[in-house]
Amino acid sequence: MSRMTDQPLDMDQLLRETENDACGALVVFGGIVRNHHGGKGVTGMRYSAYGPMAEKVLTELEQETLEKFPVSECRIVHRTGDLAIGEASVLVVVRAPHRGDAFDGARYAIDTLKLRLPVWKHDFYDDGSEGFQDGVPLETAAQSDEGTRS
Amino acid sequence: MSRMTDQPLDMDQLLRETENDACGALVVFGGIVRNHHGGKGVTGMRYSAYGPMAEKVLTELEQETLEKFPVSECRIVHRTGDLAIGEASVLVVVRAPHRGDAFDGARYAIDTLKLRLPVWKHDFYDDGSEGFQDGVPLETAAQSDEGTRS
Amino acid sequence: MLEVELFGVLQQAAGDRRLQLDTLPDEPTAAAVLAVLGRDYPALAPYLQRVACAQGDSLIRQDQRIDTSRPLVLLPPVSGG
Amino acid sequence: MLEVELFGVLQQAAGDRRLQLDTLPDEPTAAAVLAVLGRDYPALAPYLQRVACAQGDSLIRQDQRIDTSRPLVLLPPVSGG
Repeated sequence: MSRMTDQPLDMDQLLRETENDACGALVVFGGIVRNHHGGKGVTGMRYSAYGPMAEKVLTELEQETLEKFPVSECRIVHRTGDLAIGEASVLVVVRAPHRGDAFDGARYAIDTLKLRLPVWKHDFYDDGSEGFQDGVPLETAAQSDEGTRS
Repeated sequence: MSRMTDQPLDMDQLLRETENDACGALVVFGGIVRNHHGGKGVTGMRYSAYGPMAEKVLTELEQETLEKFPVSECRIVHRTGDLAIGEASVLVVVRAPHRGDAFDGARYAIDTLKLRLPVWKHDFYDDGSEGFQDGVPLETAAQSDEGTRS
Repeated sequence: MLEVELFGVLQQAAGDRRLQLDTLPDEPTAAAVLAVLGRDYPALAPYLQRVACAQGDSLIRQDQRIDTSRPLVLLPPVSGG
Repeated sequence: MLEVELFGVLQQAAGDRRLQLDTLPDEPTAAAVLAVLGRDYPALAPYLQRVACAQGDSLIRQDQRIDTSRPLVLLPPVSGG
């Protein structure tokens, strides 16, 4: 599975791809389209992405998670296109010998994804209105703590 | 699915049973039989349980997680019997409106399970030896902080 | 008479899942039963310090009187998950 | 001439996914392009303060000279996950 896809995310496939006999802990995070945002009812969402950079950001974030935490496997996939309530927009799968590390790695991966991945949510509300969610400005290398990211 | 079972754990079923349109975050923890313990190679494990109390402990722990954290769904299942490397011994599924809460709830559930659930691991090693893992003494109500647990 | 159920390493130590205690103090506490067990089953003695006691689906305190009509369940340190 | 690609709320504001800038300073920086854009497309102006710039698969700093043979990509605040 490529990391950015307009197809439904397949958790079973990610679990198979990350099988590792040395790992006693598995943590999966799923971002799910929910039926409310900012006090309004949501009927669906559209995710758009800047593809070439998004794929690279996820690849680098998997690698960075493997380097920063004692985890053995990290895979991240993100959906684009029109999603219904209850569908997964993102899946993070982390495996590690020990559970604390698996939790820490998965949390780091999703928290950092939200700062770096060039993806935009467009909400459709039950009152007929719609709009892009406001988000987090991307940091360029010159502004961030580390100079190697761009 | 009853919470203690000698059948393979079914993550898809747990995900279906916990579907909740108000929840934007899903966290799954899986405990997986790994191929090493204490520096020795492991070829398989046997989990035994004190059934009547184990079922009750999991039911109460799900409820307690729902009460202590702003999470909407919490389901825990634990396997017994002979497990092969790579099989899941425990699954925790937590859903919440927000991801930090889902992570916190899942971590609390598995950390607390390890203190309270009357289950014992028996390792089979690749040198032909075997034995019960040492564990954590169960606290009775009189010894613990809260008087309501037993 | 009291039936005692053993779990985990206690089964291994005793070579059995169940024991019967025929001679007990009147209205015994859990602690009193553990004392008798440690004396009659020396192989169990090293483990009894870290054992929890249960009847039915609930833990009981060691200073609690037990219901001798039901098994006393001995739970060594747990290692689930 | 420079092609500019827009994403997210910028598409909505401009009513298009791509723009062409015909008149640019020599060897422009990303910041210089944003200044031209803000002048020529007032609807975009409110968003340019919080925009990040990219070419290909990499972010670029605003004081960096851009390659005018490739599109300049404007990325508003992100909301993935």
